[in-house]
Amino acid sequence: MLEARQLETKLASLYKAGKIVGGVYLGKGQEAVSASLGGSLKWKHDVFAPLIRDQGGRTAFGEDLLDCARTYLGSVEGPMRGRDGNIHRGRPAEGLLAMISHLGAAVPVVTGMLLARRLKGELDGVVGATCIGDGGTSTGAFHEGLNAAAVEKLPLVVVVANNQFAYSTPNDRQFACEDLYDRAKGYGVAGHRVDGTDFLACLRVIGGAVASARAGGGPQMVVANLLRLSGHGEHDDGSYVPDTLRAGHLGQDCMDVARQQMVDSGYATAEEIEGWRSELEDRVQRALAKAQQETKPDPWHETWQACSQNPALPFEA
Amino acid sequence: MLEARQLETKLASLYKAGKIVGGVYLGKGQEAVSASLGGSLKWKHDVFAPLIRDQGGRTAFGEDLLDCARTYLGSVEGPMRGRDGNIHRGRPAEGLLAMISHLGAAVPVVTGMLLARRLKGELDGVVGATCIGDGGTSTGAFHEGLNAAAVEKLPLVVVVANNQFAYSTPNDRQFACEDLYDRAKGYGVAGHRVDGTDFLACLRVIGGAVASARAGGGPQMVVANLLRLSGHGEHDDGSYVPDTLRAGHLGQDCMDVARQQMVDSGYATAEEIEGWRSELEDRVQRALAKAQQETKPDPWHETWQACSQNPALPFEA
Amino acid sequence: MSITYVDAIREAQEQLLKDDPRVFLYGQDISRFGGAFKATKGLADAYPGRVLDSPISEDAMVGMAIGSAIDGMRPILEMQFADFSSVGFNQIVNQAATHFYRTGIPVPITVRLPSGGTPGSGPFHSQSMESIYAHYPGLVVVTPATVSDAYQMLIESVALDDPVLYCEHKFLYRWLKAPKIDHDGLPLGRARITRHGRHATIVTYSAMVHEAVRAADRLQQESGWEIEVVDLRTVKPLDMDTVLASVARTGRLLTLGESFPWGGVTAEVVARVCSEGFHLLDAPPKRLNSRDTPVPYHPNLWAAHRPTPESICIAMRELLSF
Amino acid sequence: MSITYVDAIREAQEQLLKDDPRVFLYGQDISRFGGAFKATKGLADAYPGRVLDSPISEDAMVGMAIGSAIDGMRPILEMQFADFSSVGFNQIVNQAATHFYRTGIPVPITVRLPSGGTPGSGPFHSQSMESIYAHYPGLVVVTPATVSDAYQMLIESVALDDPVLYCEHKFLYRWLKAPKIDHDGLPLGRARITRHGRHATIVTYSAMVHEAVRAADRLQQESGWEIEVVDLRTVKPLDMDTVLASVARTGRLLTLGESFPWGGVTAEVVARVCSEGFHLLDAPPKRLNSRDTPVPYHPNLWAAHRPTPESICIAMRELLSF
Ligand SMILES: Cc1ncc(C[n+]2csc(CCOP(=O)(O)OP(=O)(O)O)c2C)c(N)n1
Ligand SMILES: Cc1ncc(C[n+]2csc(CCOP(=O)(O)OP(=O)(O)O)c2C)c(N)n1
Ligand SMILES: [Mg+2]
Ligand SMILES: [Mg+2]
Repeated sequence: MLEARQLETKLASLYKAGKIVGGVYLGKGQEAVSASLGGSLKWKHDVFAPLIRDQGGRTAFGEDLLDCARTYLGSVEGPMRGRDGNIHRGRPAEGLLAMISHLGAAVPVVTGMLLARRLKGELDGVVGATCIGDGGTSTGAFHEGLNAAAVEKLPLVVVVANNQFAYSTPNDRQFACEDLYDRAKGYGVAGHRVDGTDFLACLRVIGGAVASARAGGGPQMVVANLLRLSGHGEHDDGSYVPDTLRAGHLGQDCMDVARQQMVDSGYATAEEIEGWRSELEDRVQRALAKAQQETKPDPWHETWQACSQNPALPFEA
Repeated sequence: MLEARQLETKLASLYKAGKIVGGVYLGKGQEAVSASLGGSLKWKHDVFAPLIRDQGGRTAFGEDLLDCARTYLGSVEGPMRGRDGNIHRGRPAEGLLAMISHLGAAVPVVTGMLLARRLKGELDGVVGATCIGDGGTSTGAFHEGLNAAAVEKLPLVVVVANNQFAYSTPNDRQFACEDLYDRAKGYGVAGHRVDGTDFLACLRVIGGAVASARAGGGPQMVVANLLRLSGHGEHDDGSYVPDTLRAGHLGQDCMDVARQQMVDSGYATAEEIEGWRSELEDRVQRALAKAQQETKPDPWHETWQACSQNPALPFEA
Repeated sequence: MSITYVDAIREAQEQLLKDDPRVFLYGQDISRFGGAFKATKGLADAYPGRVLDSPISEDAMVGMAIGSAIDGMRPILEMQFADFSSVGFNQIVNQAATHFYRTGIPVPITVRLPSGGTPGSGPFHSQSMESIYAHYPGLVVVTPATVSDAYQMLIESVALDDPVLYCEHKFLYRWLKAPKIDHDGLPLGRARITRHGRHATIVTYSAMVHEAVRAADRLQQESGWEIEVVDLRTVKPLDMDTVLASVARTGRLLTLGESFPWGGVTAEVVARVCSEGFHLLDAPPKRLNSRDTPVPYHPNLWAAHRPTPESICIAMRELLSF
Repeated sequence: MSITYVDAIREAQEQLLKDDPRVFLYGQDISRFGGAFKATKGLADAYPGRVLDSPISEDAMVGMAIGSAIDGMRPILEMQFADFSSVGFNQIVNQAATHFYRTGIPVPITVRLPSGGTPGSGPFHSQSMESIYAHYPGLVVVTPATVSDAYQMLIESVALDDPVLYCEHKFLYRWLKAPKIDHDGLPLGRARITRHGRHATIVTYSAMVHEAVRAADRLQQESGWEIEVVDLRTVKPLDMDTVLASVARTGRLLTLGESFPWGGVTAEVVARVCSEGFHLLDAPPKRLNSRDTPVPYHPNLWAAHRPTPESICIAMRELLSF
């Protein structure tokens, strides 16, 4: 989560310097939620479908820093080889899905992967998780996917990061219920609520939801309340977020809260944390430097094939 | 409702005799629910989007018997002129929508009509209503539509006729919540529950929901529990419905209940009701006889134009 | 003993379930009920746990099939009607079609689309969507016209690593019968010369193959014309070798399809023949599609909406008189 | 003073709101925020209550627009990107497109689709969907290529009783400027000869009009070829009169588009020219589309995925050398 913040801070300045290929969407302020989820999942064992604000979860799940650096900097060595970018990167064979842009679309895909595990007899102790925003809950895909997971009683964990806005659209133009948490019962899934700025609470509630799913408790929905501490993307100043909201409880930075909580609990001293920070800054720097030097995609070396090789088919060139 | 039953009984036998163009889907057993809704709405004032089992509601709303007879018997005089059929008929200009087959799709359309009324300043005292099945609640269209209506606080009434099956699929393969009623809260809409076999209860609860919406109470969702007393369509024997269910409370015929309730309450005597029945049978018979004699659609007189006339456009012939 | 087109689809699924533990079926009412068209009858009992009823959620159905395929399964998804795949459109064209290109991980799903018109089915139970899906890179679109192809191409679709839209024609379900499954060994992606001729070529697919053959027989009887009928079998990829070779022999081309007239298979075939084999043509190519309206409900209108042996004969006589 | 393509779209909406009380705007982030591309900037303040933010529910958004249109309004729906209209596909092709035919009641909705590729946008923010929607009877699909057309065609789209897919090209948004809105009076449904020539015709639309003109200029400079460029303006209906007249003058045809290569506008135009004007062609017609993969993300790949002046020149030289 610290690594994610370091990385994203760096990405933001690279974006401002015009060094990034495409857009930059940050998870600033959402690291506690995202990392609590990613950190509860096991690489190559569980399934994780991150969304646009899940650098924290990616890192905690076990994604290589280089995958990120390479995608943002347009290296052909990245997992998407220049064909898709940035937040869309993934390693589906390792359980890290590569999102499409259409919100909600990952919910049934994770569900389907879990169904596959069940059919193969490999579901035991496995969890599939995905994040979605407050805005994403309005999609039919979210509804159909969560409902189908509930019918199949699969160990799906959906974390709704309610950052009060979908791009510029506030909650009151997005839904009319008092709390998105109220939806859980209507799907017959276990519901949880958490203060997304409180790191320890996130660890407990989100970690708990993952543990429940893993133990056979069926689908789980966690609603985390928080604010994003950046614009929608780095092109956006987020000026539609009222100052009062920023100044209030939800506006506190989960990183500060986490640091304090670690120190208070004696888990680490302020110096130790500062040490991690500079070590991570170094690693981030190295990964970015390496990626920056790598070859860019070249149309002459691109196969331009949308279908997998199949010699039996007389595909058009 | 009595008229609807008469009509549909007749349609079923015409279907068996091979006289009907296309399929026949009946609302047998669902008349109390449907008619309670249709009867609470005002023709040319409110909006009603019936689904496949809403003959009861159509009749109560004010649809002409002939519209029905003509569509089933393939008369070109029907409202759809042979271009679409049977349950898909409607008179949108009078507030009776013409359904497409895709389940859930009517929910946002009714919502949009109500939005139009608001924008025109004509919303006062208006209600828009639609029915949907237990199966239809699994569609993304239902979710997106109901959510949008809730955000706009429009006077939409959605009646979920939970007849325990979607075609052959039982509730437990359709959703995992204990009661679909639990969904209302998650949308921030008023929720209601009713025994769909109990005519007086339907009148009260569904009529009440319509009245609430009309009075400015915002969107309403009513879940009615019942069974359909026919197959999915007349081609289907419904043998997947367990006998125990048929023999139980939900298996009782709402028409019998209604008759008893009318008699008990002194609203009508058994003789009077029998009188209505035979009068209605007559009317149904006449409408069908008239429609049967009318001209059938003729491809040489069909315009074959999917777009409305627009001389400015060089449309392809 | 004979086997119908829909039986062939059922038997192919049975064979697949038997041979390949990765195969499972997902769709509305396909389990104990056996599906709206009985294409999965008995399979739930024979393969418990592998034939699953889905909620009415086409978008999630496709999404789940994709997820399971990413994880190594070979799902066969039944849409109750092709027309309802419009609800799962996003997952088909944006998730399934792009996944291999984006990630290198293929998505071997087969989506069965009960397609095409039958009298009295109306605008929402009659659609032919092959022209829509074929537009998208990354999708394979197959359109079997014979009982044996219905069987064999379903087997091969599931074997393919790429997403396949398997368009099965409802009109053929019970009407088309064969003494037995008897495959000529043509692989997926190859067209077939269904009827040999030398005066003109009709390029078509699915149910229209049979209407084309009827028209060709009539033209032969009435006027001695010998019409070649090419059954594309898969509309994407298109077997242009077979098409061009036929046009080279006959010099005249009609493309025939049941989907809407703007764009689609008939346009693509004409455009490619004209670009790649312009000099082979002795007359302007012709196209025949359904009419440019939704599919009408009443049988009188329906019969005039899609091409018929009569309208094909008229078009062919024009083509031949050129 | 000059006005950009996206400003023209904004001004047209302002004019429409001003002139017609039936008009309202609905879409994600279009109200106070002014839309992802600022195409509705300031309109919410100027027309309170008539510029509404929607939830992220494309299916419901289209459904609601349809309902409001049935009830007499003239909604303009903004999709944040054309690519997301895939989620509203069912309502567009099955509800909006069929309603007039089925009931006789027209559905005057205008759906704005920010279309086409820009570097770094990737597979889901770059799509051109005109070829998909044009397939469906009952839909009108317009593709403005100039600032004045962007304005004028939006005004006319809203005036039309039928559902219109208004495909606005994101690449043109800020790059394309004009001194002022200055319309030549061509109605919706008529193509324009953007550049006159006599050796060959390029039929195209939207952003590709500009690439075609660039290629034509280059061919003229380098080799003296005079290339005619036809801007279709609306891809459905297609103005075949103008296209055929041009081909009659030049004898050579290239069709050019940015959507995927299978089917679509380029196929439809070639197929119709060949069927209706075969004798006008002195050489086999050619087509140029994007490549048959999803739109790639990296600018290096993106630039080679869509047609460019270079690839157009290569195709044209082949065509001219025939
Ligand atoms: C189906 C769909 N429609 C529209 C968009 C465009 N879009 C991208 S992000 C976004 C806002 C998302 O808001 P939310 O779900 O709350 O997530 P947040 O950005 O707040 O984390 C929108 C509208 C999209 N990606 N998918
Ligand atoms: C989107 C969509 N998918 C599939 C169908 C096919 N279909 C028609 S009716 C039906 C069952 C509907 O069940 P339910 O909603 O419970 O209504 P009921 O028939 O029980 O009244 C199905 C699956 C459809 N009409 N629309
Ligand atoms: Mg949000
Ligand atoms: Mg039901």
